[in-house]
Amino acid sequence: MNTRNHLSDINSVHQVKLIEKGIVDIPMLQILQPDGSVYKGADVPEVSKELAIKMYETMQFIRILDERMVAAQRQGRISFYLASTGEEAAAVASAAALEPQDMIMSQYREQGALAFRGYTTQQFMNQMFSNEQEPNKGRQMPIHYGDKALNFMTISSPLGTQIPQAAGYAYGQKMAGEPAVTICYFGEGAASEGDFHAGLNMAAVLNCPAIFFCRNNGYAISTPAAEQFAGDGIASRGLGYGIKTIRVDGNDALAVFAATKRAREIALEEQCPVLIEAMSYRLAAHSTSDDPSSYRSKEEEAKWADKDPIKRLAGWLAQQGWLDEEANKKELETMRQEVLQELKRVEQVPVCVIDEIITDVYDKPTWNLEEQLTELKQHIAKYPEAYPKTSGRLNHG
Amino acid sequence: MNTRNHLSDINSVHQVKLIEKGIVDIPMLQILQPDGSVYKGADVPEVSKELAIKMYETMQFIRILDERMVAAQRQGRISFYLASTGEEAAAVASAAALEPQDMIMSQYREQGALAFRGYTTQQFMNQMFSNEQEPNKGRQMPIHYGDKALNFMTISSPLGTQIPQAAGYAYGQKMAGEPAVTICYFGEGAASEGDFHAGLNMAAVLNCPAIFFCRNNGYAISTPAAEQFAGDGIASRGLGYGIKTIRVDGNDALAVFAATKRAREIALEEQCPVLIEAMSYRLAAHSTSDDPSSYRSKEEEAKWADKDPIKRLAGWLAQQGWLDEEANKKELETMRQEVLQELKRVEQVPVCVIDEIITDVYDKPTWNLEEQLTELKQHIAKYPEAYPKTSGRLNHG
Amino acid sequence: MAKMNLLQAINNALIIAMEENDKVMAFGEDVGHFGGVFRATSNLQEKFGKARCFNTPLTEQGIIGFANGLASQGSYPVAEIQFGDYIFPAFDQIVNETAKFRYRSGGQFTCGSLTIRTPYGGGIAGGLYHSQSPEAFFAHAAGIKIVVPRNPYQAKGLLLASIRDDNPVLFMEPKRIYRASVGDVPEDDYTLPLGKAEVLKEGNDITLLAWGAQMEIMEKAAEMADKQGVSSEIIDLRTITPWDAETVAQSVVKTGRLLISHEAPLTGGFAAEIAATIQKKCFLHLESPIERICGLDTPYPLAHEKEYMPDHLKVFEGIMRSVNF
Amino acid sequence: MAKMNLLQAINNALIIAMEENDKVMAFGEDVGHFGGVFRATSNLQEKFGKARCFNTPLTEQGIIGFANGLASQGSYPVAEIQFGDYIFPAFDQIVNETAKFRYRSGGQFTCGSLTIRTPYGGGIAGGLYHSQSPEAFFAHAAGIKIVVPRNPYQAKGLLLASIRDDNPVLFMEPKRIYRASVGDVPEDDYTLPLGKAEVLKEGNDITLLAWGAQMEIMEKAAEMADKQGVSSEIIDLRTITPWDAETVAQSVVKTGRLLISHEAPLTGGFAAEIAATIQKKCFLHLESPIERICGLDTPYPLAHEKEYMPDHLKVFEGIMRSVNF
Ligand SMILES: Cc1ncc(C[n+]2csc(CCOP(=O)(O)OP(=O)(O)O)c2C)c(N)n1
Ligand SMILES: Cc1ncc(C[n+]2csc(CCOP(=O)(O)OP(=O)(O)O)c2C)c(N)n1
Ligand SMILES: [Mg+2]
Ligand SMILES: [Mg+2]
Repeated sequence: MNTRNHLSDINSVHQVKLIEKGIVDIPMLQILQPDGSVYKGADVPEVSKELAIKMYETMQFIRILDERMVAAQRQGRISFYLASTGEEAAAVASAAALEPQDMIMSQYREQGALAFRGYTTQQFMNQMFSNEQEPNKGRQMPIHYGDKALNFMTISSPLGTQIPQAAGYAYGQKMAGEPAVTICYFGEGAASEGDFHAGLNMAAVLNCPAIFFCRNNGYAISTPAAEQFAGDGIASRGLGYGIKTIRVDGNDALAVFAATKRAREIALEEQCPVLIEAMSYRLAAHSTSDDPSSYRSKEEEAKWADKDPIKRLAGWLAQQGWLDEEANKKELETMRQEVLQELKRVEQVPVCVIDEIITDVYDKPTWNLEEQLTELKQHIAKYPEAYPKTSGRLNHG
Repeated sequence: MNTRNHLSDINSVHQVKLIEKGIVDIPMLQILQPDGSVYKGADVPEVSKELAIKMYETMQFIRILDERMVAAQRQGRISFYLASTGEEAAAVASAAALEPQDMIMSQYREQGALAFRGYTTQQFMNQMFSNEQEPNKGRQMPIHYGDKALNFMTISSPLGTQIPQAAGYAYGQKMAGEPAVTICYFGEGAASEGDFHAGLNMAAVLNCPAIFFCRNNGYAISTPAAEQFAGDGIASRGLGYGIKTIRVDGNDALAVFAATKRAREIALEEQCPVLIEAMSYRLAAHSTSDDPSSYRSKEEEAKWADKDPIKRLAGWLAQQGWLDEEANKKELETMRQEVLQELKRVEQVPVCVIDEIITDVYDKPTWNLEEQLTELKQHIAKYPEAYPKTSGRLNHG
Repeated sequence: MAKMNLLQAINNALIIAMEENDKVMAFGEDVGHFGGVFRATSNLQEKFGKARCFNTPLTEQGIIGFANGLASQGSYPVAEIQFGDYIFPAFDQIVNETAKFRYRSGGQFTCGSLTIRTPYGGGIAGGLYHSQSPEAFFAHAAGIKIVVPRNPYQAKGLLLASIRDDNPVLFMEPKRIYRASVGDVPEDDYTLPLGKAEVLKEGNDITLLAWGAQMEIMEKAAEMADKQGVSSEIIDLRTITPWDAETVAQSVVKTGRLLISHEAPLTGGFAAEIAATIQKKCFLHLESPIERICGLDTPYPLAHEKEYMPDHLKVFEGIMRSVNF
Repeated sequence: MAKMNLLQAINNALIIAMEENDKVMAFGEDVGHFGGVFRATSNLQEKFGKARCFNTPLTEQGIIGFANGLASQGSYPVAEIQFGDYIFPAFDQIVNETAKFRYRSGGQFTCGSLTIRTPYGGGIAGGLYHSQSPEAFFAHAAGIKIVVPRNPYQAKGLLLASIRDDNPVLFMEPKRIYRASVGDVPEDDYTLPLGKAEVLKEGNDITLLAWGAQMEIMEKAAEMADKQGVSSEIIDLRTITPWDAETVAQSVVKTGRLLISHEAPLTGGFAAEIAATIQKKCFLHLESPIERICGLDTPYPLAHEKEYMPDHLKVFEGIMRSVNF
């Protein structure tokens, strides 16, 4: 037996000693102050102007997209949306610290990471309108993005399932000798799932180069963090798994960038997982199905609105002399126009032909699926008005 | 939002700081030295002579029972057995620190706790022979004890399932205003299950008066602890849940007693869970289906045989002047005789009548079960030799 | 009598149960202060306190594990799983624990007082993970009952019966009609029997069997068939296990034909069990093969939801196929 | 050719798969150095190193979650669940993830390279939790294949096919005959087709359908029936989903009778699906109701195991009931 985990190195004590909360201090990495100036003595990560602007504009783009799509949902143009307002830095700056070959497994509020990878407005729209141009073929609800070309795993609604999967994916990357890691995003709520425990423990034992990135935004729908766990956040669990852990201010893009960069180095060099807890706040409603006013105060929201990560980064950019207000304004206008145009365009794109209802269940449709499709097509042909989305292209080929 | 778990009380730091293993020292409570003498400065718990002897003799009884039943399994008299050799102190001394109204939810290697509660040799045998005198009606494999009168929940084979159940049971006790706690035993292997995470987290958040007692005996069947987790044992997880935690030498009956006593006080007074990690070693094979020689060394086993918890307690009893060697010898002989006699008796006791095959699925058998029983009885009546255990009493009433 | 929608009827049943017995506790994700994402537990925390109606951490296996322990202790947990699609992390706790608790202990310990509530079903643009009808996964696990109401009146009476029944009940709520289904509901306490199907409409030519939200689709299809001169007998199964084979068999002996419909995929769905049993019990009376009008053997798709659904047109076609066999 | 028992055949198949493709990895509880509690993975760690054959922590949901991720990355995980009874903590990962991975991503990502191995079935004095036959729980989840071999030759050929098949496969091993079933097995590489049933014995009066360890019981019962002048056609289904309805239907058209047997409880078992489908496909050919000889609708009992089992006597009685209908 490897005694590492058993009796060696354990000190003896002769009075009952309680190990209690508070005996470890898990501080939070902050580099930027609310106004964007750098904390005294802070290690500012190396970030080129180009990268800094890209982060900034991606965050702005996501804010615009979120606002517009929430409105589109209200207008009944899409069935569902989920905004990341206030948390843009966590997703964008962490993605910025990765390499393109790193796999991203996200929860659902990390559209910023996807946008940073290069997902276009057009691609976002295709997904949200479940159309035939969407690589996932419109089978899932809006915001369940996935793009193989960008190494962004298709999102799955059941919470926490991607956590052990990320361990396995990272193990595969290691076995393949790839200089790549897997980043796995999840909320502090999802961290209560059994899959969280399984995934982190397995990653630690099996030395998987994965970054587990928890967005602790204070809520899981209506459930405040205090009713989710009683320990010191999610970071305090890292210790129990023997996983190196960093807590970071999730609204501080530079801090998130620095933490993730460091985590990636460790994961790759030491071939082990790293846990990051990014402290933030879900300024948005949970989703368009939610109304937070019944479970939290306007004051609380306002307090956090003041910590806006976009403003904070803008402050820093300005202090660096990198912020061209004029150019940025134009850029924002372009983004807005693009979103509006794409919204219009996408409403014209049809959903997949009905034949796709049975593909991808298996590699090839099985006999029962073939039978069911044949019957279904006959049925649609008989009642074309009842199935307007597909009856027009029944015999497309 | 209760900020307890979110941002308040978190210090800021401006360089990436890794929280790593080793920053917390989780020492192990030891009161008795290997020879049974008390460590200098140790807080010896209050234990009456009577209680001390009861613990000691229960441990001895279990050792005898284990040895005899392993042999009985080899002789083909029972199908399966699972010994707790080397770990008797963990189960017995923890049970000794409880009150009869406390619910015990065990994994399967805690026969010592059950014996301490008063389970008789006869009762043990009835269960292992799956006979009609067994309150669980012989439906589960040997060693899956359960006795409502003794507040000992019937054991279930799927690992870890009892952990969230213990949280719920304890919550119920609290709601009922009972001065009682629930103790939940499990192995360090079972602590990898998702149910462990769910159970401990819920117990912490919902303030359940439960004691989670982990027997860390170094192995889960063939899997050493080092391939089970990478953290500092199971105790280090307590911190992550915000659960007060005690690590104890599981082979030191007095230390286990003291730790559990204290845990019970805290659980009851503060209405909260407590985690205990008892460090021990599974001297026995995992079960009669296992042969450990292929995965661990004789030396390792010998090293641990030297830490025999029974000898250690004997040493202390002797030093207290409480050990009457003569009387103890007689007592052991009585136990041995009783085990042998009961083994003989029990082989004559029939299994339940066939009617019991459908009871207890629901409160009352449903129509399909009634139908199935009727058919089955007709079938058995037609082929009585094929079903010798039940055909003789087909129409008992 | 009051007009209530299905959610209100459930809420009302919970209030009655919690008023009557202070061992009844309601919990689950967002169930506390917020009243659940569908608001089925609205106001319970205000009325009965945080100890009896509360949020849990986000862990379905934990919720049911906790509920099993709480039930075995003697309390009456009413645990909510936010969507039927998210019940699977609790599958082990339900199938290996809840369902076997009593049997394995010879009746010493039970989870009989447990009720698990969960919304199920499609038609709400929910895609793969907000649309599933998982009843058949649980119907193979002896030891639990599965109950599905079709309207507010049924919901209240069946939920109260489920909470009080001395067996664990999986109570599946048709979320598509949570608000759409409105009807008269007595404000007083009442229960409806578990394990009993209900004949909604008598008829002679074919028996239509379904449960939950699918009932209104059966009624619509029956109307269409009626216009073709086909008289349908419509049965709401109400309890999936133990199911009321007798009522169904009696009807089939009369009509000679059976059509079963559910949203869950065809293969391995509960219609298979019913068909297998009825072909045996009514072999000599069947005039055509038993029809199953069900979901496709695929995950539940979003863009093709309408096509996926076993709607009234498909049921109607099935009826005509059966009578024209 | 070599004489192998079923375990050796599985071990042999794993060796061939791992030699051929270094992306094949075998893991699970005690699977590494120890070679698994049944020794199906013996010597793999020695042969292929600790990185490709290893112990996991004790968490079934973790094992399958990990395996799903590993498969989606392009590796070929062969994950062991120590007993079929312990697969339920992984139910969500299998039913909501493995099975839906490809569909939800439009084929961009898949777990097609995943194989899950697990021993199943009773008759070993295992009681509630070492005896279950959980195939039907998974048969309702479109997207996975379920394969059950009946002997060593089948085991090797089907396991190799399962590992190479571009769909996730749940490979269920009949543990009662792990050592008892011995037969000639080619030492070379070969595969047997998935989705194809096999007619083991032709006959005219009744079709007997089963899979796995139940096959030898069918054969024994057929012999008894033979003595009564009843000629049975015996079919091994081999793949539960997608199942070979065509072969079964062809046989039933010929014999006019069908008996299906499995150890899992009757209600909601896979025999229900087969019966429901065949009564439709063969309605005009059936001369008697389809018989299901299955486990009782109870958890699997220890003391009454013999009585619980659908043994050859019960199957024989079912045959006679069917032909004498
Ligand atoms: C297994 C599972 N259970 C429940 C849900 C329903 N649900 C969707 S999001 C959510 C809250 C998640 O909170 P958190 O993980 O903190 O992420 P956040 O929304 O705050 O970003 C819940 C309960 C789900 N999707 N999956
Ligand atoms: C859910 C589940 N998975 C696997 C098993 C098989 N199994 C029985 S005991 C055991 C090892 C348990 O180890 P541990 O928890 O450390 O307890 P110990 O045997 O050391 O006392 C395993 C894997 C099981 N019973 N339940
Ligand atoms: Mg959150
Ligand atoms: Mg152990």
